[in-house]
Amino acid sequence: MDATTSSGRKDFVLAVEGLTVSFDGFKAVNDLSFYVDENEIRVIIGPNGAGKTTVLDLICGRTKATEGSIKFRDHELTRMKEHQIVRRGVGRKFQNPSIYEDLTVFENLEISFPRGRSVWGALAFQRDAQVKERVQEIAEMVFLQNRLNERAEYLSHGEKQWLEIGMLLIQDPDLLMLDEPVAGMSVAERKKTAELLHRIIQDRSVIVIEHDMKFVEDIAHRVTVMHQGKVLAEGSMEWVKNDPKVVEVYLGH
Amino acid sequence: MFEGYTATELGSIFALQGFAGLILFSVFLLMALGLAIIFGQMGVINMAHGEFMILGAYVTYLCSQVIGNYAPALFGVYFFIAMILAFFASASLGAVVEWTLIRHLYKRPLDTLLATWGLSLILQQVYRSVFGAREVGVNLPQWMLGAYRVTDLIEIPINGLFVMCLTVLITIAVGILMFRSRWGQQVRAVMQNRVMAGAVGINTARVDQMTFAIGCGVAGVAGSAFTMIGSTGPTAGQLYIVDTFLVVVFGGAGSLLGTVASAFTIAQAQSTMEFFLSGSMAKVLTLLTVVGILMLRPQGLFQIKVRR
Amino acid sequence: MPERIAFLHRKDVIGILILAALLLVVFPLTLDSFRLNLVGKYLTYAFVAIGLVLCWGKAGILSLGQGIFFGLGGYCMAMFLKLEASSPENTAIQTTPGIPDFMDWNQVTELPWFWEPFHSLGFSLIAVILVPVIFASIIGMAMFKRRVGGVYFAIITQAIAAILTILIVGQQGYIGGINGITDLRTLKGWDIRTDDAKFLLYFVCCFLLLGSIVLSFFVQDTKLGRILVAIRDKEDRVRFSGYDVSNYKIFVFCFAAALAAVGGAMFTLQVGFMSPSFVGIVPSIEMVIFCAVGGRLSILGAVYGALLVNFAKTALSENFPELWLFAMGALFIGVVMLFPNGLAGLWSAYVAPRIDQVLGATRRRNAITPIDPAATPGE
Amino acid sequence: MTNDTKWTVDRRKLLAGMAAVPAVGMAPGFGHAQATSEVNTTGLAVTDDKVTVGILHSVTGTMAISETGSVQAEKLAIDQINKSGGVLGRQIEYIQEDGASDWPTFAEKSRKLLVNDKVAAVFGCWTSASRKAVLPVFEQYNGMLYYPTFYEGLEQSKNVIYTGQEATQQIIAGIDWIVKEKNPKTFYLLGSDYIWPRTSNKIARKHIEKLGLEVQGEEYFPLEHTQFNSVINKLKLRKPDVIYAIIVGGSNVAFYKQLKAAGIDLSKQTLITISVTEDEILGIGGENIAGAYACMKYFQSLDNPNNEAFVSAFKEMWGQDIVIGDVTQAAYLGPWLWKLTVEKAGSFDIDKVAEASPGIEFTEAPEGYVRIHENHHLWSKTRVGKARLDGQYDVIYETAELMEPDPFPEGYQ
Repeated sequence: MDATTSSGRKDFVLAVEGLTVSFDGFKAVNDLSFYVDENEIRVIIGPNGAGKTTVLDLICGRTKATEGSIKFRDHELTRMKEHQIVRRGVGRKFQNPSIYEDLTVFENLEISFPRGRSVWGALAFQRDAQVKERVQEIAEMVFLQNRLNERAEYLSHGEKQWLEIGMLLIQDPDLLMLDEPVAGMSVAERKKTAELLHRIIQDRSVIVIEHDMKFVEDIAHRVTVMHQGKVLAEGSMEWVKNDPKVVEVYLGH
Repeated sequence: MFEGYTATELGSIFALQGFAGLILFSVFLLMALGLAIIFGQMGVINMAHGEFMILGAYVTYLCSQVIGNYAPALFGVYFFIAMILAFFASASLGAVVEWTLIRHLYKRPLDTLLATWGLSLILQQVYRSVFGAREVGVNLPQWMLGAYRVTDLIEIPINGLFVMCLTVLITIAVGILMFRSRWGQQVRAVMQNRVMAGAVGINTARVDQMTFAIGCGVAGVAGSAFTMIGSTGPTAGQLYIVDTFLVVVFGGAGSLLGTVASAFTIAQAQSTMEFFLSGSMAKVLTLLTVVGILMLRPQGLFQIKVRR
Repeated sequence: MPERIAFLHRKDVIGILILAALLLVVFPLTLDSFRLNLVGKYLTYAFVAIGLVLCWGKAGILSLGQGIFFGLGGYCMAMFLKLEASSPENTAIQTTPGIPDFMDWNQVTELPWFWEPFHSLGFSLIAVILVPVIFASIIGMAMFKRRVGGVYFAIITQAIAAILTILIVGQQGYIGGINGITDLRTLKGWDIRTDDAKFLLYFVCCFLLLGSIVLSFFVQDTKLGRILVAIRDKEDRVRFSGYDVSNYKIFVFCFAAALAAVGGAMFTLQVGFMSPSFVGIVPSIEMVIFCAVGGRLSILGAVYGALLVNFAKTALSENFPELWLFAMGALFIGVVMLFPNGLAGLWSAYVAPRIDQVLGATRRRNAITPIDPAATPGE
Repeated sequence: MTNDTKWTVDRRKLLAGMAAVPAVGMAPGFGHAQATSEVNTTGLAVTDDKVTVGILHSVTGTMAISETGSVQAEKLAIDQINKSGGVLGRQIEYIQEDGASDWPTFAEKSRKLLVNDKVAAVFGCWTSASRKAVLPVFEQYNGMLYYPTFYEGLEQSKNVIYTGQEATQQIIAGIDWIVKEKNPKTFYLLGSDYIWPRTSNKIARKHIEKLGLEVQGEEYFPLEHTQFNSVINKLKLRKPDVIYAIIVGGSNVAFYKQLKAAGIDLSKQTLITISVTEDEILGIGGENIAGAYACMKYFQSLDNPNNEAFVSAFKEMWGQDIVIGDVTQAAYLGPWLWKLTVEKAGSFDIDKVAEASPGIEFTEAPEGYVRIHENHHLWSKTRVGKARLDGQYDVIYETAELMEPDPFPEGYQ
């Protein structure tokens, strides 16, 4: 650890500093820094192509950073592999529901249960009472308790989103990252999802990417506005809404 | 191994060896171009690629027979006619195959591998039933035989020159077709986003069919050209399949420039190693190197780094 | 019968019992020793096909190089048998007695070092499994850690098969070259060429196969089996659930390699030789088609696939040699285009519902949820 | 063919019960034939008027190219023998199996022929690998194989008659001739990478070195290799007096085409091969190989009455355009040698045939007189041909004496 990185404050859950990634010269994320506190709900907004999803990709290790550091509870994530990052306590939901369509809802949740993650562990894994209880508990939370034995491909779009959220919850991550969790949902589903999110964002830090401003206003502690790979503004919803730069970016498009 | 030779001799040998590498490069590139279109652009693993080449070779054989017997005056230039016919024969077969098989399998690339392997078996047996199990000899016009004498030592094979020129021409043609023409634009549009391309009014089914057919047609021309340097028999196509796929994959699928670069690298490596080692070991070492590099750099030589 | 016996479902148990009855009772009673030996040979391909079900069907990794492992397993077995057949008494006419004949022809005068351990049967049997598994894990490490997958993996395994063939063919002084290792005679003094021996070896092969099937069912039923399916579905999701995906791929690739190797060793024992023609591209792809015909998702289907394709191959090439390639080609295309789930898919779509209809309503209720582990948690 | 086979099998079963009946009741035409029970004591597929043999070659796969000619020759010989009255008064029926260019298939089919069909002899195999695969089967079930290809030697079996030449017969005479004729100092050896070219080149190298001459290089290429430009450059650099090439299959075509294209003129550069028969020239093209020397025991252009009759019969049966190479002729010898042996032994029994084989002479062989040696190979003459533009060879030399087959040559290993 060199001097510059040790300057990060220890009480942040996540400290992103000087993060840059370039694809063949195009800097999708450019010298980005932000910090997420314990139990904070952070929403990232910004126009299309601002680099929001790329930031999540970088944090969870899906994309490798060209420069900069990402520290999670003082552990450098940029050099870790995806599964190691997950095991540290970072969970990620993708924009499109990413679930195992050929498996049942029960199996989907069971695979996400954080035990027996090594090859031999998976061979020796037993579906014991603890697993079944926990799956049942999570399934109730994501409104799928009656559909445990169905193949996941038969779920509706909204149900798939819930299932994926459930798969994250069963991992009990310290930092939860959600990429547009209510996109493509019906009004009723959206309402239920908002409820669900309110419940699950208790006692953990969350980063959400969302376009639905009403939803954002509803949940955000702080909002980061991104534009062209950089932070444009950061602060409370009220604050950023009145920032002339933000208005310019959103209305100018 | 160079002791006892004069500087001119050595110079000539290096020139010749460089030229041998270039010929091998042309051969590899010509084999791979059709596949670069089909596999690189469409993602179809065409295991029958070699059989499409051999179809071109058989068309050339038929041409040489027919023209040799009925229009001997034209024999000097029959090869050009043959290549054009080979293109259309392979392209038509390609179009039929696309329509009957491939178009149902665009979402299952690994299954195209199995289906086209089946196709290659059927084609082999068709060739065997029609042309016999033996190899056929393709007669070449006199001007294509022999070598062009530069110095006492340096003699450049005319058929090698021919293959090189042909390769350059076809590569440029394919390049223009893919990157400058409206059609190429459509192909790339369809490959990147089929639904969207359809929505903006591109006839995706037709583009697919044309792309596959042209890829096969180029294979046919390659097969026709290879009658000059290789054998023409029912199973000769299988010889090319491993090399061809490695060239395309090594170059980075989807990149025409990559295919060119990879054909060049592999050809030079193989040709140099063949000169210093025995043929078998050179081949093994070349393949091992390519596989080794692919393991380290799975995306191949040229691949645009993209957001996933 | 209870719904589940350990990790096996009732219908799997019935399936295995039917197969066992077919292999252990019906075939030996109805076929002459020549045909039975042929079936034994086909069954060695079934090992490969089962491995491919897990590797390709479940985990989505198509290997076009299973011949490599079949061959390596077979070669390990053949090296032991060859050493036994090359006793100084048997090879007295050679310039150097006591070494395999092909070495003598190639002026090798001393047994190469890597042959020495194959004097021991124990070592050879371990090597049959271990050599291919180590080889597979090296390939797997190199490729899966670098996230080479799908088409690229298929093409690279194919290239490796090609390289290995050229190498074996080129090293005739050490491993017999293109002729392979031939004229294998005895196993610990027991003549494997007699009809009695072949009869016994057939049963050994059957039991090993049935054992492999049960083992594969076990793997399929563990969480590992479900993770493999999950990897095929959404590899990224598995990674973001905290799994090191590459390790799972390496495991299943090695498992398939080990099964293929057992097949290869049994092939050597039953056929009496091993040659590089099993290592190459063509046999490797044929092995994939055995699996595809049976149904790439069905372990039992793969066995029937291997049997059926080979029966057809023998029958057609005996009667209509010219038609054989047409039939084989049509089979490839037909399976892919018309019934991608192979025989097993046809069975569960058409035959099984009929049977249930006949057997009545009670059975039908069970049949609606055929694979449903959560419904019957393993009490 | 299928129907024939089926019919034969059924008929055989039918007749099996009658085998014990003395030959009195037999058709008058076969009255002189010996009783089946006498000529067939081991239960082979021999009836009072039929004897079944097997033909085992690849009709599919890569080797079909080469093996087609052998199948045709064997069928011609069987046809001729049948027309001339058969073997011990019995007509020959054949069961043809496809080895599919796959060695285990060869083993499987040979077992079928011997165990299920109980054939009295098998004519077949082409590559060494296929022969090695079937050899244990023939020894185990005591069958008789007539193997037509020139090959590397190092083998001898009671159950095989090798009708082609083994390596020393082919090589030594050829090198002696070229040394006398062209007085070369240096040789360059090339070959496809497998046992026959390697063993043959080893013998050639030993012989060349024995004569006090130099071998400049020895190189092998994978089977089906198609790119020879680098080695051709090496040849240009080294300028060997003689190129000794044992390249096989499709590689041949590529090699000679590229050699010609590189400006190596075979009318000036001496090249001698033991692997290119008239069959291969069909694919190579006469203009690409004209001037090269080939060293083997038979060429289609051989000028003798036996050969004239053979060539015209062959063409009549299989088409006027067909060419006949060394192996095809050797395959033709198989059924005739077997017939002669059976008639000398007075029995179809394998043991008796094997025992009676040494000394069997076939005077009407297209290649001239041949005789079976103690070691089951043939005494035969070796000839050198010079390739012509039209794809035939001019025979320019033949050994005065028959060459003795020596499958385990002392001092050449």
